[in-house]
Amino acid sequence: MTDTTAAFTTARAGLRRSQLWIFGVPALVLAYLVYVFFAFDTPRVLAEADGENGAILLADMVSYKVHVTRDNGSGDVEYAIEGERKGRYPAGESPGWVTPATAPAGETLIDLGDSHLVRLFGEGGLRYDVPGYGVIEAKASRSGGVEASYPDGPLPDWINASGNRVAITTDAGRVNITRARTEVMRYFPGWELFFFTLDSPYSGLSFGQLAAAAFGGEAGAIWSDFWNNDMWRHKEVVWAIFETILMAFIGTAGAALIALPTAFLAARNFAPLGIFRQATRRLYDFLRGVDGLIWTVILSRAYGPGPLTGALAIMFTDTGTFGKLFSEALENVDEKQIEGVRSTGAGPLARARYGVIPQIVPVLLSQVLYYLESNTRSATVIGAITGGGIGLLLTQAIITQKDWEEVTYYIILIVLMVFLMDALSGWLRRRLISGGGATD
Amino acid sequence: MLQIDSLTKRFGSATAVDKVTVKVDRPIMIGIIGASGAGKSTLLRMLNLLERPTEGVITFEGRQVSGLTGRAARGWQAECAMIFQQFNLVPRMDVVSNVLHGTLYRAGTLRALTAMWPDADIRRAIDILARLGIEEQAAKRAEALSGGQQQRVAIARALMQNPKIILADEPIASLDPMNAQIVMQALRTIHEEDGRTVICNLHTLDTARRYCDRVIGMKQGRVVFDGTPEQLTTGVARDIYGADASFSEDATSTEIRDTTADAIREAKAAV
Amino acid sequence: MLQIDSLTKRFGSATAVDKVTVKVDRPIMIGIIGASGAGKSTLLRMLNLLERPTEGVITFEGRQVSGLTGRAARGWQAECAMIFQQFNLVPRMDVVSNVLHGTLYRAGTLRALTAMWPDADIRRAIDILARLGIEEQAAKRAEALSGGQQQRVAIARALMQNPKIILADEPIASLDPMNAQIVMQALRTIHEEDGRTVICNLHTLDTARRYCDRVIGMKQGRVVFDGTPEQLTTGVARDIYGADASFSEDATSTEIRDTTADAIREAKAAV
Amino acid sequence: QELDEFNIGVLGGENAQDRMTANQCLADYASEALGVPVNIFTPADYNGVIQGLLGGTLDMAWLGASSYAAIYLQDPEAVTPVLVKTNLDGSFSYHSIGFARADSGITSLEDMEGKVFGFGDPNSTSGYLIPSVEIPQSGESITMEPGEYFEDVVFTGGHEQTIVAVNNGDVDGGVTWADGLGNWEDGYNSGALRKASDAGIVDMNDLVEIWRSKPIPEGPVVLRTALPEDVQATMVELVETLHETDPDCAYGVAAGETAGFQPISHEAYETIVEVRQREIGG
Amino acid sequence: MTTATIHDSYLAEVRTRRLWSSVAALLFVLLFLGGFMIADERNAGGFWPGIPHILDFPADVLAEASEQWRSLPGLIAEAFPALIETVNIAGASTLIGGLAGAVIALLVTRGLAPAPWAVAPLRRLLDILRALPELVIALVLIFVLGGGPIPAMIAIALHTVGALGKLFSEVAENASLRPVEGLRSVGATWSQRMMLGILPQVAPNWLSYALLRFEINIRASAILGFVGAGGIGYDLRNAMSFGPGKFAEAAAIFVLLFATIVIVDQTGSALRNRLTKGAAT
Ligand SMILES: Nc1ncnc2c1ncn2[C@@H]1O[C@H](COP(=O)(O)OP(=O)(O)OP(=O)(O)O)[C@@H](O)[C@H]1O
Ligand SMILES: Nc1ncnc2c1ncn2[C@@H]1O[C@H](COP(=O)(O)OP(=O)(O)OP(=O)(O)O)[C@@H](O)[C@H]1O
Ligand SMILES: [Mg+2]
Ligand SMILES: [Mg+2]
Repeated sequence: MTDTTAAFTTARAGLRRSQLWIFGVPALVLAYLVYVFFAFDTPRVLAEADGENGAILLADMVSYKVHVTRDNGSGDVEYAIEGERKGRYPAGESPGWVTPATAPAGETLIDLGDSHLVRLFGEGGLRYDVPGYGVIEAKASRSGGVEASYPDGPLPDWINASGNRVAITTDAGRVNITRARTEVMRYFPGWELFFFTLDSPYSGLSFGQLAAAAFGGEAGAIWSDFWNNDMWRHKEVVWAIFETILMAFIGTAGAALIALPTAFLAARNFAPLGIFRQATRRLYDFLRGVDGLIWTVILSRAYGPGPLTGALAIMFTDTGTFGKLFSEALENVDEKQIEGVRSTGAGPLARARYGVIPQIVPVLLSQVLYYLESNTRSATVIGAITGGGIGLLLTQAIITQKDWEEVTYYIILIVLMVFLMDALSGWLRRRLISGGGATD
Repeated sequence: MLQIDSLTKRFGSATAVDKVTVKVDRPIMIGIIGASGAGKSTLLRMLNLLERPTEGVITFEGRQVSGLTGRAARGWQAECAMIFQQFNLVPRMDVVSNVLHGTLYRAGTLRALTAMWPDADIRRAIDILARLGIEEQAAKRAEALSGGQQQRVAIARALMQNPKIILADEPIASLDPMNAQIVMQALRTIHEEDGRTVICNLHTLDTARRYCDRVIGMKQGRVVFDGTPEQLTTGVARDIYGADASFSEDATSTEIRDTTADAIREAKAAV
Repeated sequence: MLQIDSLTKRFGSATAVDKVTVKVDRPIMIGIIGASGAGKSTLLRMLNLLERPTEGVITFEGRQVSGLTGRAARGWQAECAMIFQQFNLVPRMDVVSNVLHGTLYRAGTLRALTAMWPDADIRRAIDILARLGIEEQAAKRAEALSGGQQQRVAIARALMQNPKIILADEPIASLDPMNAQIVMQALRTIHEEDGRTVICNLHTLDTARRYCDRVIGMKQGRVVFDGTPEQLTTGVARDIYGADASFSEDATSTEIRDTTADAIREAKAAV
Repeated sequence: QELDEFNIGVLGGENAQDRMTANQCLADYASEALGVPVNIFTPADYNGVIQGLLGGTLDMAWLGASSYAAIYLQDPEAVTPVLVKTNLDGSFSYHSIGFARADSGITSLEDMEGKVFGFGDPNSTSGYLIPSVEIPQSGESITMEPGEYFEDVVFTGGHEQTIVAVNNGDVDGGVTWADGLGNWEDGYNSGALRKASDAGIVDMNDLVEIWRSKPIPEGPVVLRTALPEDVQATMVELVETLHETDPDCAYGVAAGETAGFQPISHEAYETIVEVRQREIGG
Repeated sequence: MTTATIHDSYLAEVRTRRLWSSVAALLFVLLFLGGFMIADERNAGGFWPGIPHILDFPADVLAEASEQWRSLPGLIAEAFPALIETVNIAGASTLIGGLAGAVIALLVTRGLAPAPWAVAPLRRLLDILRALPELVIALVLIFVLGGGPIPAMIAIALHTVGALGKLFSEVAENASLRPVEGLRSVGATWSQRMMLGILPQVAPNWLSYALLRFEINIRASAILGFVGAGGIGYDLRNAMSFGPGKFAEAAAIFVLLFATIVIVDQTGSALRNRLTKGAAT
């Protein structure tokens, strides 16, 4: 049994060695993450993370608000969806939950729902009945600022008051009073005016009514009202999506068309001259190393804004990528086939066409199609800087922080667009590569 | 002890195992024979709970095991070790680790994942490997071993479980005749010395005859023979394999006669 | 007709072909034999201008071909078709397209690049395939064919070139005996019926004896035998292969006797 | 040379779509007047418009003073300032406003010592150039070098981002633009604060003004110098009279109520150009 | 079949094939040229007029950088901390995304998934994570969390989960199930089976994919800096925006970023080659 002691010792030593990895790797990973945690100042960011912003964002993604705005100077009251000019109710019309004043300087009654009632009086007056809290009264004037009275007790944190401004935020809605204006906002779920703006005769009709109208010969008008919707601008958005796909397509296809012939210069077996090969390869490395977005910035002097600039930027980077991939594929080709073609007396072009291309076509197509999909995403990002397209719409909508429902709309469209391109490239890949023959 | 009651397994419309009833009342070595597709593997896999029976009950020492789930099921798996035709080791890990996997049910997850095996377990693993004559390979990667050695590692892993029952699904089908002998002899020795029940799927009649105390013949999912090796005549075998008159036992034989006799003797001595 | 004058090929310091001089004055079928590395392939590749000779001259019908370059060289390649051991087809393209590659020298660049083959050429390609008994495979991809069929496609491509000379570099080395017979018989038939010169590297004596009118033996790059099959005695063969006393012809034989006789007869009929 | 299209660049500050829509009427008028297609481009940042004008791919834009200076410094021949927006009170200037969160206790630049200060876009006049010059002048020890007076000085990317960053506490104070007329609690009459307040992104009660620049001249409407004379003349007249011909359109183009556009020339911006050259170089 | 019918059927096949090939080729040419013309039309500058000016901008930058070449080393050193931040964003997001991707990959791999009902929804989740550009997630997160590296890190990590989850699961699908079954027969739990049975098999390929992702993520994190998250992209964008006067700085940052990308690319592909080759033997 002395044997087994030796075996035991070596076996245990082996296990200990493997533990070096088992503990070492996670420990290193953990140590790195801890380092990054503090390098990124995570505790502070987490502490300051604004949950409220997140809540606003989520709420705004799926809801809209209707503004009732009174100019405290003139006393005029306006109703507008999202407070936008384009969402304004035509003169004389008002939402059903508002009882407009019958006489100038009379009382406007706003029902925010859940028994939240707001009354607007003449001369900048306002009275808000908050159930479970009490009555808030306020008066705005040029001279005195905003004077408000609240129920007894400390001011709750949903009221933000100063001498010139009072902001009240409840579950039912928001009220802002300043010297110049008084604004009451009520929230509703959904994407209002997604199909038609208020000035369209089709606004507010049910699906059945619309269908009936469409069959009644108004299909064109209905489409036009939807397509030219001023709030959501479906036409421009679709153009933007198209531009994005266009950038990806032209960039990818153009890069492939340039890389295919030049890759021969970078392949050891086709370019015996070392200098050329090295030069081509370094050029590829350079094109690839400079990201598409930086190419966009560089190209913006010569080409200015627009989709062509984005397409060219994608073309520049991907020529580098494809050149590298293709030349690697070329270096792996089977010489026998080429020799077979060569032995018949075929010229260099024919040798490339029949001896080489059929071999690299599968690699080539699958790479190009894969990049087509991934470039759709790149084009979105590039568009955000210069090109245009859906990326620009999206970043601008996010940066100017106006309507998160528009952001949501764009994001959904982007996801759908990428899915579509993914499916398309997958379909083409299957057809062209397994179905083969046709293109050979 | 072990009782299998009209155990049935259907895959879709196909019935792989059909109302199999078997009673084992003392630790013996059982061979299960049958043509390809007869349901041998499926039966064994149900015993180890790798497959859920469609109908029927498995009882072990009065306890019903066929319905167990979760930790209880794993407990039963720990009690009835399984040996596979393709060894089913972790090829990139060393031999001792593979053997120590036999303790996984008892070991905590953390201990298993961090390879913090107790020294006592490591010692036992080495002893078992020594018993099977491959302790020298303990620190090697499993994939570096020959087929016969790998199967012995699998047996060692089974022994590490300290099981009441050892199930072996064609343990020698992918081995050359010499290694086949060594492995079968090892199983036999384990049965004899440790008193464990061994149930072994075999695809050759002579192996079943030579090593088993009892032979069960299966055909199209059903048990068509259950008796001693002596009762297993060529006629019966023909029934089991559904073979026509040209059936010849030799065609399936793995018996080695002259050349490897020495090797076998050595191997027996080692076990 | 074809004259090879002290043709030499050196790779670095190694001499693959050493002052080979061969004269062929009428279309015959020549077999070249020799041990591996004797320089057979290199010789054939020089004839097809796939390799440039270091020294020496190749003349065909009074015209010196060994110095040709560019289009003239390709013209000569079109005249002397080459068949390879590994077929060297384009596996992803269909059989007819592969055969049509035989017209690449004649086809204009545009036609060649767009694969707009004339109907007449397509018809001729299929006729050639029919002659070789594989017209049924016309539309399949080359890679879907068996080795023997692929080699016949390669022969068809050669025939499509309508060459004066066919060079074949161990055309049957990667084929099973039956397919080897079919392919060699096809080459023989082409020689006999079309009156083309066939020069064929072979690695088996009996094949050379059976199909060739003249046999050339090479050893270390030099021609050590040049005569009729009858003159090729076992003693001579021993010299060529540098084999010791244990040399036995059978070891290299691909002759098939009983079982495949029918198949061969069929194949002959087809060709 | 022959003009075959006319490209207008529009600076950021609004949703790309809104910018397009606001300027579409101008494009329509221009197209009618010039007889060529007119396109509107809305690059994401100031640099996009600057590069477009420098490269000659954009023909017209309404720039900030600093952006104009940036172009002038790179190529004095590239563009010519022609018009400037006039405010309702007849002035054509606005202010850079420094602000902070009210609950941070910061009420002046002195309180900003050791805090993080946020600029907008590097090419913005009110969001960078002017404050980077005037703020250090307002105190002995104040410099704009990160880590000296301020703990850090960062670019948020634009006026909107600055407002959000201050409101969120990512930076302690920042600068943006406003006309300085009207009331603080409304975000003044016009400017980035007004827009953010109207949009409900910030509650002006939560912010305080901590600094205000001297009046900054409005940026010019510029035309590419190489454009044919008649094209330049047509466009100048079109924009100059837009206020009378189509007040709604003028509102959109000028981003609010204005008194229209007045002619201006390079001389008005010489100071800014000098300042920019001193501050940034070129 | 007679030779004549073969002639006819093959010729017919050739004709349809040619028809389809020409239709496909024509379609491609039309799409490409048409698309190109539309893009050209909708762009501010035209393709041909722009060509002579492609180098104008780089020339300006180079001119200033070469004038001030003495200050370049200093500028490079100054940009170094930002580069570290960019690399850290990529590193942390690759690690976190890779770990999460690994777990999800095992949950959605046929034959390994412990809860088959969760496979389809999890796969859709991976698809969506993959489809969303990092930029989109980052911009939304900047709104919630404020600027800095963390939103970028989370955004890239989420995208990485989607990308690696899919690749990892493809690798795991090809892993041998035998060790898993062997472990199952001894009563091992799911996590034990995965860690001991699958992980050793897939580790080299997973690592190789993760390395590739790291390379991609370095670019991504530099890019996100461009649109507002921190790191070297932020500095580069500002320097480029400033224009003359800061071009030397832009050049310095560019050189640093480019060198990093090339170095990571080269070492990464060398490492990956070794990993996958090592796995094969
Ligand atoms: N997972 C499964 N799904 C569907 N059918 C199965 C499955 N496993 C086994 N079967 C079928 O059940 C029947 C019995 O198979 P089993 O593997 O148990 O036979 P066997 O006797 O072990 O045969 P062999 O000697 O080939 O291993 C066969 O028809 C097989 O095709
Ligand atoms: N391209 C080459 N570079 C260097 N040496 C070569 C090359 N081609 C052939 N040789 C050498 O030339 C010699 C003759 O080779 P060749 O292939 O002609 O022989 P062979 O008679 O055809 O042999 P085999 O029966 O193996 O095909 C060999 O020593 C070989 O190694
Ligand atoms: Mg089985
Ligand atoms: Mg040879």
